[in-house]
Amino acid sequence: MPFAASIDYAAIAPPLLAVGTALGVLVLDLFVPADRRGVALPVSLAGVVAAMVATGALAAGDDRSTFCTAAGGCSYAVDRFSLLFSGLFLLATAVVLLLSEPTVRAQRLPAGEYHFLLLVSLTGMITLAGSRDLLLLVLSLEVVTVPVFVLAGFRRADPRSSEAALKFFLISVLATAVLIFGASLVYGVTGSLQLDQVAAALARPRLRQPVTSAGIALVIVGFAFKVSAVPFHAWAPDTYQGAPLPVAAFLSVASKAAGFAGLLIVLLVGFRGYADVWGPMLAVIAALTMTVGNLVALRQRYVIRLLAWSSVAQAGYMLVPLGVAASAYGRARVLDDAAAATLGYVVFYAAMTLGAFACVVWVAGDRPRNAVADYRGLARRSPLVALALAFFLACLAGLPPGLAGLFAKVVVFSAAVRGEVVWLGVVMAVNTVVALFYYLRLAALLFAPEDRGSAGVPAVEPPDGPASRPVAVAIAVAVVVTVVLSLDPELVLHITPLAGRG
Amino acid sequence: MSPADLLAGALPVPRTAPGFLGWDPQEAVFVALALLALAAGVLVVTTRNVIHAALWLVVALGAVAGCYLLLTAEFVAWVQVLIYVGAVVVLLLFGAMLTRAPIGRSADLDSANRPAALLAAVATFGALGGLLVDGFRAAYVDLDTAPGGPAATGGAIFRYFVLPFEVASVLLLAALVGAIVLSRPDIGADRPPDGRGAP
Amino acid sequence: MHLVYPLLLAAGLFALGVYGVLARRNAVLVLMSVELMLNGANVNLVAFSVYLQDRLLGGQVFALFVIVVAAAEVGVGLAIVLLVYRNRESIDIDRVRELADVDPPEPELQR
Amino acid sequence: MTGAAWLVPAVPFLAAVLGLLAGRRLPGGPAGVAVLGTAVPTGLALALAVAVLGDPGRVRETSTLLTPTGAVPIAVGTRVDGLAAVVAVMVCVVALLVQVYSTAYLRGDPRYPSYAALVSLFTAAMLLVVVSADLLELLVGWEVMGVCSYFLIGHYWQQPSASAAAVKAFLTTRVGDVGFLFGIFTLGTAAGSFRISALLDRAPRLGHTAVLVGTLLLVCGVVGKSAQFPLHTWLPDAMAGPTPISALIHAATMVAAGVYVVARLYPVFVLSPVTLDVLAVSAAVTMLLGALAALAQDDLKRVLAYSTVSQLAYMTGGLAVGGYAAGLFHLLSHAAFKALLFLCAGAVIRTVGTNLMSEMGGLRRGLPVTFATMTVGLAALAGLPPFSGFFSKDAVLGSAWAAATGAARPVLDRPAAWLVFVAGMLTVLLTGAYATRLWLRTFFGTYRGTAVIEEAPTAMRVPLLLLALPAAAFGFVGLRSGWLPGWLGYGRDVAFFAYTPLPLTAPPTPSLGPQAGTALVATALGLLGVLVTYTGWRRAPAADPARLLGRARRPFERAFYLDELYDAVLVRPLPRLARAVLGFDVTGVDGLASGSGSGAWLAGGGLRRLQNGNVQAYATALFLGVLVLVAGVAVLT
Amino acid sequence: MILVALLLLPLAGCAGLLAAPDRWARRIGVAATATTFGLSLALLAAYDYHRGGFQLGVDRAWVPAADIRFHLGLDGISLPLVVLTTLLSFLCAVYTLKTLPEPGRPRAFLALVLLLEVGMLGTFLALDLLLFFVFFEVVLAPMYFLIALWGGERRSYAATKFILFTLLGSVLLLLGILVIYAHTATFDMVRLGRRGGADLPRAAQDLAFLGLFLGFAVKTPMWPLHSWLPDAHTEAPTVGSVLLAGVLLKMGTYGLVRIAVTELPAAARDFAPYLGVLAVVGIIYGALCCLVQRDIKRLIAYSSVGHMGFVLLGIATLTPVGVNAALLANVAHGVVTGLLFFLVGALKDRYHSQDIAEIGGGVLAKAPLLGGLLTFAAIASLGLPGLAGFWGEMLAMLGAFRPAQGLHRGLFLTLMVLAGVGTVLTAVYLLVLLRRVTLGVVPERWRERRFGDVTSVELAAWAPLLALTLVLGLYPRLVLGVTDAAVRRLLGGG
Repeated sequence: MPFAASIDYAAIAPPLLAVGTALGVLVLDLFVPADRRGVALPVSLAGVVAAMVATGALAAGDDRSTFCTAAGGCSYAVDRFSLLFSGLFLLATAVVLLLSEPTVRAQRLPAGEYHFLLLVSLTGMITLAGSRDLLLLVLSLEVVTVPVFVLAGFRRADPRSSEAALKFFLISVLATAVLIFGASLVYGVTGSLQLDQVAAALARPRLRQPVTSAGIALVIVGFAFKVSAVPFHAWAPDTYQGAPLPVAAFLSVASKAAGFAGLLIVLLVGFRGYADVWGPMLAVIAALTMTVGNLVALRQRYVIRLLAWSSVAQAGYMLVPLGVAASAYGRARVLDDAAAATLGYVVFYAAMTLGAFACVVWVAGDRPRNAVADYRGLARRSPLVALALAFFLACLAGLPPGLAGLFAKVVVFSAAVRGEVVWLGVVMAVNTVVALFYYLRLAALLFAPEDRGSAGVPAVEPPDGPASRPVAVAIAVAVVVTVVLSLDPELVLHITPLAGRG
Repeated sequence: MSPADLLAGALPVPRTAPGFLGWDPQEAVFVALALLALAAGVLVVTTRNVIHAALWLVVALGAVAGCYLLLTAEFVAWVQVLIYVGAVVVLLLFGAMLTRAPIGRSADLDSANRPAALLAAVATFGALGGLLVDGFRAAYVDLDTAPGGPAATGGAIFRYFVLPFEVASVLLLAALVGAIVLSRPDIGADRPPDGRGAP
Repeated sequence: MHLVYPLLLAAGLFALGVYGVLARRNAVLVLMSVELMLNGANVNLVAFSVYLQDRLLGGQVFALFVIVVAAAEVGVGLAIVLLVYRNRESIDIDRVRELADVDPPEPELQR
Repeated sequence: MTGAAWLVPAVPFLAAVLGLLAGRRLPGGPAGVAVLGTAVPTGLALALAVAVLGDPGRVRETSTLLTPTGAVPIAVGTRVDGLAAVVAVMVCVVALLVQVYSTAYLRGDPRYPSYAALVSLFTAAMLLVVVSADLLELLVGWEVMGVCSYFLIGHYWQQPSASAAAVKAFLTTRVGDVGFLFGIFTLGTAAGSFRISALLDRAPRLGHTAVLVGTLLLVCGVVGKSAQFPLHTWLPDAMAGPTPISALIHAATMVAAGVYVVARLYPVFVLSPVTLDVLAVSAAVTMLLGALAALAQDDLKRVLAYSTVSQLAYMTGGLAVGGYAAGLFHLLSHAAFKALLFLCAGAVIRTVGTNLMSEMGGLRRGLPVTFATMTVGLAALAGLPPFSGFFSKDAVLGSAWAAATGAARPVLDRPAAWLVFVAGMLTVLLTGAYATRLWLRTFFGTYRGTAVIEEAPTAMRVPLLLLALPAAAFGFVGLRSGWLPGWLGYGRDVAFFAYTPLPLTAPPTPSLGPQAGTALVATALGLLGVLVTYTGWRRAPAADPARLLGRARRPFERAFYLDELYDAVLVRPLPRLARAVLGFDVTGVDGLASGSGSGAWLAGGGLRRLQNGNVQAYATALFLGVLVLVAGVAVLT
Repeated sequence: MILVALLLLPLAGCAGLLAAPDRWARRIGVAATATTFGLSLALLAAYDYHRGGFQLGVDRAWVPAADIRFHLGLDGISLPLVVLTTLLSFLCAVYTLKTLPEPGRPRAFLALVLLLEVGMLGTFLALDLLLFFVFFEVVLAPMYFLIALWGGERRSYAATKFILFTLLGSVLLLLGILVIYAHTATFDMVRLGRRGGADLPRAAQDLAFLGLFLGFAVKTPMWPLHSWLPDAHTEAPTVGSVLLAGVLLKMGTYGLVRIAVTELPAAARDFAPYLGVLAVVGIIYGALCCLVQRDIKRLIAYSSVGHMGFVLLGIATLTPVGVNAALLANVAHGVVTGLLFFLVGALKDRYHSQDIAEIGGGVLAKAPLLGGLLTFAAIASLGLPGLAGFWGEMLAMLGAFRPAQGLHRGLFLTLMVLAGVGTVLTAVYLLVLLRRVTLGVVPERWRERRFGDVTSVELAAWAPLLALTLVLGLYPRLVLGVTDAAVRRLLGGG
C-alpha cells in the first residue's frame, strides 16, 4: 500500500518563502498608512532575496525529491533544472519588482495587491519548475497565470488594460481547457499522472495509439500558449501593449520561461518516448513561430509591440532545439544537449529581454506612448540608457557586442545541426536576418539626430511615471548579468537538466 | 494493484467485457444522462437568452454530475453540484445581470464567427471522438471493483496530493484577491483616478 | 459499462464548448462555454480514474482540482468582464478591439 | 661590365622617379635630369655593346629569384648578348636624341617635367624589355611601356581626341598583351621556368602543342604592340601625342618591342611553322594596308604612322620567313630613318602649326635643314639606294624570296613566304609613291598656310642632323658579314636554324648585302612609285596627288574602315552590353535581394492583418492549430 | 601575448575615447591606431619566417564544455593581412584628423573605427572557429553605424542592406561551422586543419562547405551575392569605404582559404568549379557594370567585385600559386582600393558630388596632384605590371592555367581566358573613368570654385599606400615570400 512520505520542507522552502512574502505584503498593506505604501517593494524584494538564498543553499546540496509515492516517482523535484529555473524566476521577478516602482507609484495602483499577485505568480513558477506530476503542473501553471490576468488589467481605469486582461484570460482559459483535456487523455492511456510513471508506461509499444499522441499534442498546446508559440500567440502582442509595462515584462520573460520549464518537463520527463511524434510537431511550430513573429515585428511602430512580436520570434528560436527530435539521430543522441540549449537560450533571453524592457520603462517615463519614433535621439537625452538598450537589442539580434545573444543562437544552431535538422537551422538563419532588421532599425534610431519637436507629442497614454532609481538599478542588474553571460556563457550552457530520466 | 500493473499487458480489457457497444442497464441510464447533458449543452451554446443559457448550463452540469454518480465518483459528483451548480452558475448569473445582459431573447449573442465555430466544433468532436473510440473501443469499466467514495477521495487528497492542495489554495486566494481588486476601483487609490485615461 | 460512452460525452461537451467559445459574442456566454469544455475534460478524468481502478484516485482528484480551477477562473474572469463592462459599456468580446496591430497616429517613419 | 647591365634600365628609371617627385626643384631642372638620365644609359649601353660584341654569341646572364609563386618561380636579372646590346644602343640613342629635341619642342609647356620623366620611364621600360632575363620581367617592361605610351599620347589631355587616342592605344595593345601573358604561361609552364635561357635551352623538348599555342599567343602580343593587322588601328590615332613621342615610341622603340621579342625567342618560333605562317600573313596584309592608307592621308604624321605600320610589317615578315638578321636589320635602320622623319615632321609642324599637308607646301626654302634631313629620311624609307632602307628592305625581300623558292631551309610554308614576298614588292612601289607625295606636298609648290616659317632651334636641329647620318649610311653595316649578323647573335643561340638565303651548310655569318635580283626589281618598283606620283603632282602642283586614287581614295584614307568595323562590332555594343548588365544588376540581382526584402515586408503586412484585435479570431486560430496538430500527430503515430 | 595586446590596444583606445572629452578624440584615435600599427610592425620582426605553422599563439579555454577556446595565432597567411589592417586603420585615423563627415562626433566615430579594428584583427588571428565567428561578427555593428550615421543620402538603406546581407552570410557560415563541429566535436582550427576533413563524411563536408562558402561569398562578395556592396560603398563615409574595401572584404577570402579549403579539402574540390565560374562571372560582370556607372564610388565598388573575382579564381584553382595569388591580390586590393577610396573621398570633399558627369573632367587641371594620384591608383588598379595589382591577378590566371589535380582543366582554361578578357575590360572602364574625370577641360561650373589640391594630412595618410603600391609591384616577394610556405603547408606540399 503506497503511503505519503514525510514532507521535505527544505525542498519547498523557496516557494514557501515566496508565498509567505506574498501574504506578508498583503497583510502589511492593510496596516500601513496610505502614504507608506512604498514599503511593499522592499519587503517583496527581501522575500525574493530570501528565496534566492534558499535556492542557492539548495543548489549547494544534492538533488532531492519530495511528495513521492511508494510506486516510485515523485511529484516534486529539486535538481539542477528546477533550481536554475527557480533562480531565473526569482531574479526576473526581482527585476520586474524594481521596474514596477514608477508604475505603481505614478498610477496609484494598489501596491499591496500588486506585489502579492506578482509573488503568487512567482510561487507558481517555482513549484512549476519542480513539478514532476501533471496535476501539479496544471495547478502551478494556473497559479502562474491567474494572478497575471489580474495584473494585466491592473490599470483599472484604462480600457486597454482591461482589454488586455480579457484577451489574455480568454485565450489562457481555452489553452488550459485543452491542456487539461490532453492531460486526461494521457492519464487515461498511461494510468498515472506522475511523469516518471507516464514515461514508463509510454515505453510500452502497445500504448502506441493515435489517442496517446493526441493527448500529448494537447498537453503541448497548453504550454505552447504560454510561450506564445504560433498559432497560440495572438494574445501576446495585444496583452503586452495593454498591460502595465512591468507586467508585460513579466509576461514576456518570467511567464514565458515558466512555459518553457513546463514544456521541457513534460517533453523530456514524461513524453520522451514519443519524441518521434512531438519532434516534428515542435519543429514545425518553431519554424512557424519565428517566421511569423519576425515578419510581423518588421511592421511594428510601437516599441512594446515590437518587443512582443520579437518575443514571439524568440520563442521560436527556443523551440528549435526541441525540434531535433524530428530526426532519428537527433532524438537518440542529442536530445538532452538540445534541451540544455533551450534552457540556455531561455536564460540568455530572459536577461536581455528584461534589460530591453527596463530601458523601455525608463523611456516610458516621459514618452509613455511607446512609439518607435519616440526613441529617436535617445542617445542625446539619456546616453547610458541608449547604450544599454542598443546593447540589449544587439543581444536580441545575436550580434556582437551582444555576445550573450550570439552564444544563445550558437547553441541553438548547434543543436539543430547536430540533431540533423539542418532545414530548421536554415529557417532560423533566414529569420535571424529578418530580425536583425527591426532590432537594428530601432538601435540606429537611438543614435539618430533628434527630430524636430517630437518631444512635444502630447501624451495620450496614462503615464508610467518618471523613471526612477529602481529602474536604473534594474537596468544595471540586467546589464551586469548580460555582460557576465556574454563573457562567460559557460555559466548556463550545457547544464544537461533532465537527463537520465524516463 | 497499481495502474501500472493493470497496464502490464495492454489497454485494460476487464474480465466480463461484453461486445462492442453491448448494453447493460447502467449504461442505458448513463447514455440517457449523457444525452441530456449534451442536449442541454447544445442549448447553452445556441439559446438566444443569456438567462436561459445559464439555466441550461445547470441542467447540463447536473446531468454530468449524475454521470459521475453512475461512475461511482460520488465525491466528485457532489462537489460538482455544490460548486458548479451552486456557485459558478450563480456567479455567472450575477455576471450576466451586472453587465446588463439583455434579459430575454436577443439576436446579438452570436458573433460573425459562427461558421468557423461550427467547423471547429464538428472537427473537434470528430477528431477527439474518433481518436477516443479508436483507442478505447473495447475498454470496459468494471464499476463494482472501482475504488472511490468520499472517504477514499479525501484520503487520497491528503495523502498523495498535499502539495497540489496547497497550491490550489494559493490559487483560490489569488483569484479572490484579484477579483476584488479588479471589481473595486477604489482599492489602493487614495483618490479616484484622474481624468487622464478614462473616467 | 463501456468506456466509450463517457468518453464520447466528454468529447461532445468539449466540442460544444469549443463551438460556444468561438461563436458566442457575449463574454458571460463564452465563460459558460468554457465551463462546458472543462466539464468535458472532467468526465474524461473521472471515467478513466474508474476504469483504471486507480488506487490513488488520480483522475477523480484531478477532476476536483479542475473544478477548483474553474471556479477560480470564473471568479477572476467575471471580475475582468465586469471591468471591461465598466470601461466600455459592452461585453461583446469581438468588439473589444482597441488593441490590434495598427500603427500609432503619426507620419510614417522612413523604412 | 655586363654584370652592371641592370644599370641600363635602372638609371632612367631613377631619373623618371626623381623627375616625377621633384620635377622643377632639381638642379638643372627637369630637362637636365631627363637628358642626363638618358645620356648615362646611352654611355652604358655603348660600353656594354663594346664589351659584348667581342663575342656576341655568348650570353651573359645574371638572374636572382624575384619571388616564389607556388608554381614556376619568377626571376629577375639581365640577359645580355649581341642582340640585346645592339637594340639597347639603338633605344638609348634615339631616346637621348628625342630628349634633347624635346627640350626645345616642348619649351614653355607647363607639363614638361612630367613629360620628360615619363619619357625617361618609358626608356627604362624599353631597356628592361631589352635586357631582361625572365619573361615576366620582360612583361613588366612591356606593359609599363604601354602605360607610358598612354600618358604621352594623352599629353594634351584637354583635347578629347588625345585622350581618346591614348585610351585606344592602351586598350588595343592590352588585348594583345593578354594573349602574350597566356603565351608566357604556356611556354613557361612547359619549360618549368620563365627564364628566357631556360626556355631556349628546353625549346626542342617542349612539345609541339605547347610551342604552337605558346608562340601563337605571343604573336597576339606582338601584333598588338608592333601595330600589325588586325590590331594596328591604334597607331595612327596615337599621333595625337607630341611629335617627339611619336618618333620615340611609335616609330623607333616601343613598336619595335614586338619584333624584338620574336627575335628574342626566335629559336622557339622556328619550331612552329604555323605560327610563322600566321605572322607572315599578318605581315603581308599589314604592309599593303599600311602603305595604301599612307597614300591617302592628309595629316603628315598619319602618313608617317601608316608608313610605320607598313614598315613594321617588313620586320615581322622578315622574321616570319626566316630572315632573322634581315628583320632586325630593318628594325635598326627603320629606327634611324623613322625617328628622323618624325622629328623632321615635328620641326615642320612646330612652325606651321598644323599637321595637315594641305596647309603646307613650299617649305624647303624656309626650313632648309629640315628639308635636307627629311629628304634623306624619305629616301631611306622609299628604299632608294644607297640609303639605309634600301639595304635592310632588300635583306628582307631576299629572305622572303629564298624562303619562297626553297633556297633556304624553310621555317614556314612556302605560300606564306610567297605572300610576304609579293606584298613586300608591291609595298615598295607604294612606299615610293607616298614618300614622294609627302615630300612634294610639304616642301614643294607654294605655301598654302598662313604661319610665319622659321627653322627649328639648335636643340632640334642637332638631333636631326645626327639621325640623318645613320639613316643615310647605316645600310653599309649590313654589308660586312662579320658585323651586324654576327652582332645579332647569329652565333650560338640561333645556330641550329637557318636564316636567309643560304643553305645550312653555308658559313654561319653570311652577309646581309643586297641580292642582285630582288634589289633591282625593288629599286625599279620604288622608282616607279616615285615617278608616278611626281608625274601626277607635276600636272597640278597645288593639288593632292592622292586624287589619282580616284574612288579608292576615301577607303584608303579611312584605312579600309577597320576602325568603323571595330566601332560597330566592339566599341559601341560594349556599352550597350554594359548597360544591359547594369540594368540586370539593378533589376535582377539587386531586385531579387530587395524583392525578398519587400517580400518579407509585405508578408509581415499581410500577417499582421490577422492580428486584428478580435480575440475570437485568436481563439479560432488556436483551435485550428490544435486540430491540425492533433491530425498531424495522429497520422504520424 | 603580443597578439592579445594587439587586440587590447584598440579596445583600450575605444574605452579611452568613451572616457575622454571630444577634443582629445582624434589624438587618442591616432595614438591608439599608431601603437597598434607599431605593434604589428614588431610582429613582423618577431615572426620567424623560417618556421612553418602558427606562431606567437595564445590558447586559453573559454567555454570548456563546447571546447571553445580563446586561441590566437599567426602564420604566413594572416600576417600580411594583420599588418594591412593595422596600417589602414592607422591611416584612417590620420585621415580623420582633418576630415570627418557630418555629423562630426569624432569620439563616436573613432571608437567605432577602433572597435572595427578589433574585429578585423581578431578575425585574422583567431584559431578557434567560434572565436573566429565572433570576431567575424564583431565588425558588423561598427560598420553598420559608420554607414548609418556618417553616410550619404541613402545611408540607412545602404547600412541596412549591408548588415542584412552580411549577417545572412554569417549565419550560414555559422551553420557550416556547426556542421563541422557536429562531426568533430572541436572548434580548433589547427587540429581541424591537420585532420583535413578526415572526420567528416563526404556529404557532411559538402554541407559544411556550402555553408562556409556562402557565408564567405557574401562577405567577399562573390557574384551574385554582391548587391550590398555598391550601396554600402556609395553611402559609406570615406573611412568606412576604405576599411570596408581594404579589410572587410578580405575576411571573406581569408576565411575561405583558412577554413573552407583547409578544413574541407575534399568538398573544396567539389565546389571549386562553381567557385571558379562564379568568380569569373564576377570579374566580367563587375567590369561591365563599371563601364556605364555614373557614380564614382559605386564604380569602385563594382570594381571590387571584379578584383575579388580574381582572388576567388585563385582560390578555386586550389593550387599553391592560386592561393598565393589570392592572398597577394587580397593585400594589393586592400592597398590600391583603399587608396582609391581615399582619393575619391577627397574628390567628394571638394566637389560635393560623386557623380562622374557632375565632376565633368579636368581634375588634373583643377587639382593636379589629386588627379595624378587618382591616375596612379587607377593604373595600379587595372593591374599594370610593376604595380601592386598585377601579380595577384596574373598568378591567379597562372593558377587557372594549371589547376589542381582532379579539377577540369578545360574549364579552368576557359575561365583563365575569360579572366584575361576581364583584365581588358578592367582597363577599359578605368581608363574611361580617368578620361571622364581627370582629363579634359574643367567644366564651366567649377572654373570659379576654388579648392585646394591635396593637403599635407591627406598626403600623409596616403603616402604609405602609394609607396606600398609601388613596392608590392616591384617586389611581390614581400607578401609571397611570407605566404608561400604557409600555403604549401596548407595544401599539403604542392
